[in-house]
Amino acid sequence: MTARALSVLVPLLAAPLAFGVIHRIKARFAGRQGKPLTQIYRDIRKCLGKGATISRTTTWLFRAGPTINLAVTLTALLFVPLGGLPAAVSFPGDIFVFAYLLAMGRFFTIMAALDTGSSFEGMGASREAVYSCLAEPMLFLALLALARHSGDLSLAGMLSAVSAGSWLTGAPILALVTVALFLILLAENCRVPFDDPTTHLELTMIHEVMVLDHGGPDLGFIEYARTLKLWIFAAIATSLLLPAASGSLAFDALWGVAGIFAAAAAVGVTESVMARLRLTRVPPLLAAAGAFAALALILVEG
Amino acid sequence: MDMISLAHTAVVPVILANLALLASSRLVTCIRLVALQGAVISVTPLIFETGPLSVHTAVLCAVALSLKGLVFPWLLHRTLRRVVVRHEIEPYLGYPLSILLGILGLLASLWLAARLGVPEASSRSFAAAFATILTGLLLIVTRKKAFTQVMGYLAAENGIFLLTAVLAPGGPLFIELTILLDVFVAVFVMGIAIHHINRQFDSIDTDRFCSLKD
Amino acid sequence: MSLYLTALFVLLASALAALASGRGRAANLLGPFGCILGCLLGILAAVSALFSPAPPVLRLPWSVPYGAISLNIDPLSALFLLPAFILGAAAALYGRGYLSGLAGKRHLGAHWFFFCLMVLGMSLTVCAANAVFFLVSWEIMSLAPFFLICLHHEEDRVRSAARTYLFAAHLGTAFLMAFFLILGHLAGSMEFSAMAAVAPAGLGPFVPALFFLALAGFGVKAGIVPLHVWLPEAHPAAPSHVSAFMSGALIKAGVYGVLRSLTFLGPLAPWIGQTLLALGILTGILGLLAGLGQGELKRFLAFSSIENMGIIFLALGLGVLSCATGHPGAALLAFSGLLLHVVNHALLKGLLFFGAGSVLHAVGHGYMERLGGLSKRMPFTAAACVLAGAAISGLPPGNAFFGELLIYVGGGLAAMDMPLTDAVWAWSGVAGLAFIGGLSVIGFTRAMGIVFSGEPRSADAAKAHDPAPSMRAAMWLLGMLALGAALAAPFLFTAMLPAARLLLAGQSPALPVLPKVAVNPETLLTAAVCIAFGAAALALALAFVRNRLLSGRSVRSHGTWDCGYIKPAPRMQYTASSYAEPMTVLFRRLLGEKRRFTPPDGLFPATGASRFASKTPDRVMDGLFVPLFAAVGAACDAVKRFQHGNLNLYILYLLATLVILLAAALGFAA
Amino acid sequence: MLLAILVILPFLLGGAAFLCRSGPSGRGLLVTGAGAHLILSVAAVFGRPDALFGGILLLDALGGLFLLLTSILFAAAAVYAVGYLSREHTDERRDFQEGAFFSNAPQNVFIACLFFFLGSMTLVTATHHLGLLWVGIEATTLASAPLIYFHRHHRSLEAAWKYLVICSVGIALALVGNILLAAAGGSGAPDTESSLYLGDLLARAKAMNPVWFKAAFVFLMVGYGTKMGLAPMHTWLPDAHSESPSLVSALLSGALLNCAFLGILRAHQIGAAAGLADFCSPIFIGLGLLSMATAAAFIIGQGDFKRILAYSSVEHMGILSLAMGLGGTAAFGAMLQAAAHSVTKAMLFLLAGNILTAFHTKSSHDARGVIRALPVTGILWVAGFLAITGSPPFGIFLSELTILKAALDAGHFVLAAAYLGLLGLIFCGMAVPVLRMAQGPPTPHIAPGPRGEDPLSVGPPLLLGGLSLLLGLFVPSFFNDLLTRAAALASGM
Repeated sequence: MTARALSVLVPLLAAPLAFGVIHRIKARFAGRQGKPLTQIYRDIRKCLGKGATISRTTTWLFRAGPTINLAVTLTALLFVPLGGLPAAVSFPGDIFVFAYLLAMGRFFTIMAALDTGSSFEGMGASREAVYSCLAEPMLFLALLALARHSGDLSLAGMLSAVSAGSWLTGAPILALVTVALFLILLAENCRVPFDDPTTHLELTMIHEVMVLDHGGPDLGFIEYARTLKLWIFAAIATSLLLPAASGSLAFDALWGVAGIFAAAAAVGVTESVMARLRLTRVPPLLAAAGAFAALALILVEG
Repeated sequence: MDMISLAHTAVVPVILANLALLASSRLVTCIRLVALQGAVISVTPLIFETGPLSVHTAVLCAVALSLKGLVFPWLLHRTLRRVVVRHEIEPYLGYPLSILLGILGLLASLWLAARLGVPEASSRSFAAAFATILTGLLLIVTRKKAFTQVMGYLAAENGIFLLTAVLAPGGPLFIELTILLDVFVAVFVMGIAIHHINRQFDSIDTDRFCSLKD
Repeated sequence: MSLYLTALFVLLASALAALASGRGRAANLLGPFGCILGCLLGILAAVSALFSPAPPVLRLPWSVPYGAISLNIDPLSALFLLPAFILGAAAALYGRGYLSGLAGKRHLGAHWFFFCLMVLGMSLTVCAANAVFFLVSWEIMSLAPFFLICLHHEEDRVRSAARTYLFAAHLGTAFLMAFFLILGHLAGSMEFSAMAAVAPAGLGPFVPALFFLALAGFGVKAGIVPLHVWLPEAHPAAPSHVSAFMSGALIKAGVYGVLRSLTFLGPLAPWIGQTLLALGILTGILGLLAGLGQGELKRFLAFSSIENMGIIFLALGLGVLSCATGHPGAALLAFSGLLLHVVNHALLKGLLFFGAGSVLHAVGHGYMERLGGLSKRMPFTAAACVLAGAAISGLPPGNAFFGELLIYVGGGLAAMDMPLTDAVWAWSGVAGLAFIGGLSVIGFTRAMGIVFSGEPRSADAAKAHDPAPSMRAAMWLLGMLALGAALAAPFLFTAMLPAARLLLAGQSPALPVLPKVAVNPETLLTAAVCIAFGAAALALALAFVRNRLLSGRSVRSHGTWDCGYIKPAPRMQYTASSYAEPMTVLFRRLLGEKRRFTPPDGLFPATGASRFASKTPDRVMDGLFVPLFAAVGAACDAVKRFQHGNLNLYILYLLATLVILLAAALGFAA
Repeated sequence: MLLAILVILPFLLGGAAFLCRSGPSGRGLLVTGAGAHLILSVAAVFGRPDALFGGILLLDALGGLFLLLTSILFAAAAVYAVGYLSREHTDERRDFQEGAFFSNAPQNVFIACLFFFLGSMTLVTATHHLGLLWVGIEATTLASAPLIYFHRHHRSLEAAWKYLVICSVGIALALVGNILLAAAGGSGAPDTESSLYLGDLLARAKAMNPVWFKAAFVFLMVGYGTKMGLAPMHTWLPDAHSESPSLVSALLSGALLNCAFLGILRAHQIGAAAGLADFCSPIFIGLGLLSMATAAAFIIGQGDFKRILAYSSVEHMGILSLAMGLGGTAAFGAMLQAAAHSVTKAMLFLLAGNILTAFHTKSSHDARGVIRALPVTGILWVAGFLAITGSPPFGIFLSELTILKAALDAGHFVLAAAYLGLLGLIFCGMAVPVLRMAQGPPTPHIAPGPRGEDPLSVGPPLLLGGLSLLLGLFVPSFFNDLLTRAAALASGM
């Protein structure tokens, strides 16, 4: 029970920290000192404490977007195990519920963006919709490969069945799936090379431009949901690399958090050494992720 | 002369009339030829009659003779006089070719008689009858004037009458007579129609009939 | 059975009453309320049949060749009665309001006559147990919508759409005639019971032919690619309540037909499952991709219906394949997911067409690029449509999610357990379903976002308002039913289990009544319902928190952030076509999108000098059916030369026939 | 005695009508005569009267069925004619197609010819002597040619002439067939015992010379097939149907073609009795399919709506022929098809007459918005289209289904596919012009007149449409019995 609670509570508290790690790594690569690791906590608190300016064009959809997105992200967190710790909720077939919950958040984020009537936000929404549409089948293929490998159709089950030890037997499969999952992480979280969250030009943004008009608590919600989402995908992508569960609560949790920070660091490194791809080059990259996953699937013996 | 050779003799003018019909270029000649052929054919039941002359055959021959030999030519002449047309037949197919086809038709008729196994006694009459029917159809197909189509119809009708006499002479008299009546009405109606055609089109060429098509 | 017959009688009576009561208000009263009454009775009958231990059966002699009035409401029939009657009632309620402005201008008596006839025809179709009776009901069901589509028949567009519909419906029936007659010949009877009994031993080598005949005949109605061409034409042309019924219920009759015919054909080979699966994926993906190129709201919804038929066929293929390869557990999930999706899609698509109808009613057209900002002007419609759009994209806690979830899990199980060569198909199914889901999100965010959000793009759109109370009531009804279907998903699954078992028994007769499934569907659904509605509750709680946070603070209204531009105008908003552009560019070859673009010229281009237009025609229609019909027409024109007008030639034909026949009869044949 | 009265009555009435110069009393005579004939026919069909004149007049189920259809159609046409003739005056009028002037034939001639036409058709159905049957069919040609030439302008004259010549030639061939048939019994020798009584022929069929029968059958098929409108001998049919007054077209299509079909059926009866049904069936099937294909080719893209209906008749005659070729249960289908086609096609032609009267055009491109302009006619027009193309719940659907079933049961899959395909093509081909006419805003200045549509013009088609619907929903047992017996006779079972 404690373990299940921990795998939800730790991300609730520590998720923004992973963002801090990314920022710090990027700053170091750029030769800067960088923001404090906890800067994002401050940003969120500041947002939550402010009033708001809301566009006259908008309706309830605009206001509902961030709230719903945060709610479903929080719910999706329930399915994610932390390192060796079990997930709070797990049942066979939950991968589909998990993925569709996130899709739900995306739907309303997009609707909120469109509700402003702004061209830029429409543009961002359009791109976001397309990339996630392409990423989703790839995610399923990767998870199916894991399911076939582990014989379990629940997210926590299939992740816990695999550990660093399984690499001895199924290295090619796991390597392919890990690469695919990392690519999907980058795509789903709008990181370079799919999107550049730090660009200064609205035309080239994807996710950032969708939330241009949000402010105050709404923006706080958005930021927080973003950190949680990164956490979720990082947890999935890295759990394949972690050692098997030891049974010790603290040990397993630590390994899990360490994995996530490592993933965040990898994201930071990727962002520092790569540039954003041209928009037309994104679908082939996602297709490559799908190809990795499909190849993994074929390699799993039935 | 026995019956068979008599029949064979009667067949000769019928066939000759066929060929002449195909070769003739004038409407009046046509009318006369058909009438002549009809008259010859009208008496054939007498030839094929095996027993003593029955009332049946006598009446039939008398009616047929009067219709084919007298009434039809008179009707046709009358129509022709009313309709002011050029009295030449305008063929789609030249006369020599028509005659050739007529002879081919005769050969086909002979083949048919052999194929059907018509007894020797009546096979020539059968072939002549068939050749007459084919000649009539040929006239209808290859000639332009509405008038010649009536002639063709009559020639075919002559052939059919001969065929009946050859093959199935035993039918009830009143039915034979109604058949003749039908033919009479047909010719009558066609005559009226030709009259109307002439009034409407100032011609009785059927190639003017081309407003109804798809 | 008597309840069902009463419902039919009420429908027939109200049809005739409406017809007799003329063009005006009386017809608009008698028709819809009679229809609603009949449908309510019908719903009761369907529900009671669904739970009755033995299916109600009726068999009366009927003095037509091979015919018998044979009805059998087994679970599968009862299940398909539900969408027919629910949508019948809702559409009648909605249609009454929709048509009230037309009383006296159009013959509403005839309209309601055919409407009741359509509901009646469908309810007979899904219950008929004699092939001749089925065909007659089927054709009544197919012909009645033609007259309904023609309500505004003075418009060319409507007439041509109705004609396309009629061709499709009639030509489809030809395949069905062949199907049932061959099957009836093999079974020695036109009764369904005999047909079901003859398989598989009695069918022998006929199975593939029968399968393709059924697929073609029923597939036209269901709208699977490439037989879907009538759907995007007919739905926009029809009045919205008719589109709602057609899209929600009528095309399901095609699904019913395929399901029923599969029970006749017995256990099927894997390749049939694979064919269905491939067709399903193709239909789902192509349906939505083509839908992304559409500028008209109802046309888009029609394509969305095609997509959902794709999902249903995908599930069907998955189920058949699983059965054929000995995975009945996965098949059970797929089949029950399919049936659940049939009902869910009916409710949601009905609601969406009602919403689109309200937009049409208020604005006068459904062209997305001239709409916008309707959310402020018709908040009820907007909320209903956005939520229904999210739900129909399969997002939790919408009801469609639960059907798709079962299909997904069935596919997942199949993908885990099957040998590689079969598993590839299951993977494609799951990935295809995910891609279809993603496309659906694009499609519905596009449609709803462009139509309801932002600022109005035209003066018509600015004047819009919510529809009359009776139309709103119909939308409420379907919305609440959809919500109920989501909450009661585990219960619905139990209700559908007999029907799913029927399908399963047709495919694997040797199996026990209910196979053991690795995943307990009821537990799965219960968990999913809890999670999904938990998320919804959490969202409400967060919204409360948000509002509390903002309550004491300044909340200012301002214009949308315009990136510093001085004169923003509604026309500068993102358009529907640009929203879909990243996707349509990706599949441009496939879709055959046509563009006309005059770029702006010089530093200060003149107003109106630059233009852009894009159009996504139907590839199948333009590439296959139109040329085919044109070729047939040309061939026929060529033949027409034989009717030349020349009498001599005519007699020659006669003579030639005689000679040929004589020669054949006597020369060779002897 | 009943039969004799039935046959002679129309001729007497025709004579009376010819003498009757006043318009209203002539029309009254027409309706009264038609009603009397209908009553007598029903009595004859269900009373099964004895043979007369040694079997020359004898009404069996097959003849009875066609007699009933003829009589019903004639009654409907007669009622329709009252309205029609009172509108059509004999004075000079303008031809709407070409603007030339023409006048109609006198009413007394028209009515007299109608009666003669009826009389000869009655004779065809009520005789068992093939010679007399031939006489009857030739007489129908002669009686109907003046009917076709009612509007005395050059197009109808052309149609009448073509009709007269083609059908006369065809029927002359049928006479040759009859003679060969008579001779077949005597193995080709001149045979005084030879007879054309159907009963005798059936009785001696087993001993018949098959080669002679084959030749006879070919002649009869081509001869009567011409009159029946089987392709490629159908060429007169569209011309005659499109140019004659609509009620005449209705009778030609609904009653006359059936009578010619009866001639062929009689030959088929003998063939079946002689055990030569296998020889007949490919001819039936071949000509049937050719007719359907021809009809399809000419219906698609056809602009003239009366010609469309005419080609549709060619199609249906093809279906009848096809069904007879299939034999077995298809024969029942053929009988049902003949009945359903007769009433439906007659209804459509009468409606076409209404449209023609209101719109003054036969072009389906110009006559638009019929439903708006003439609501009853327009709705019946669409219903009739659905009925004639074999949509449920109309009778033709059931008959076509039965025929298809027979084809599939016999294992003729390619044939069945061709049949279905052609039916589908014809449906599409007819749908385009029919719907174009029915729907849309009406052509300007078209109105049904101050009192709406004339009940005399819409009543008969409505009634016929009702019959067509009835045949699809419920075939009464007495009628079913009649059809079954007729089918048994026709297929020689």
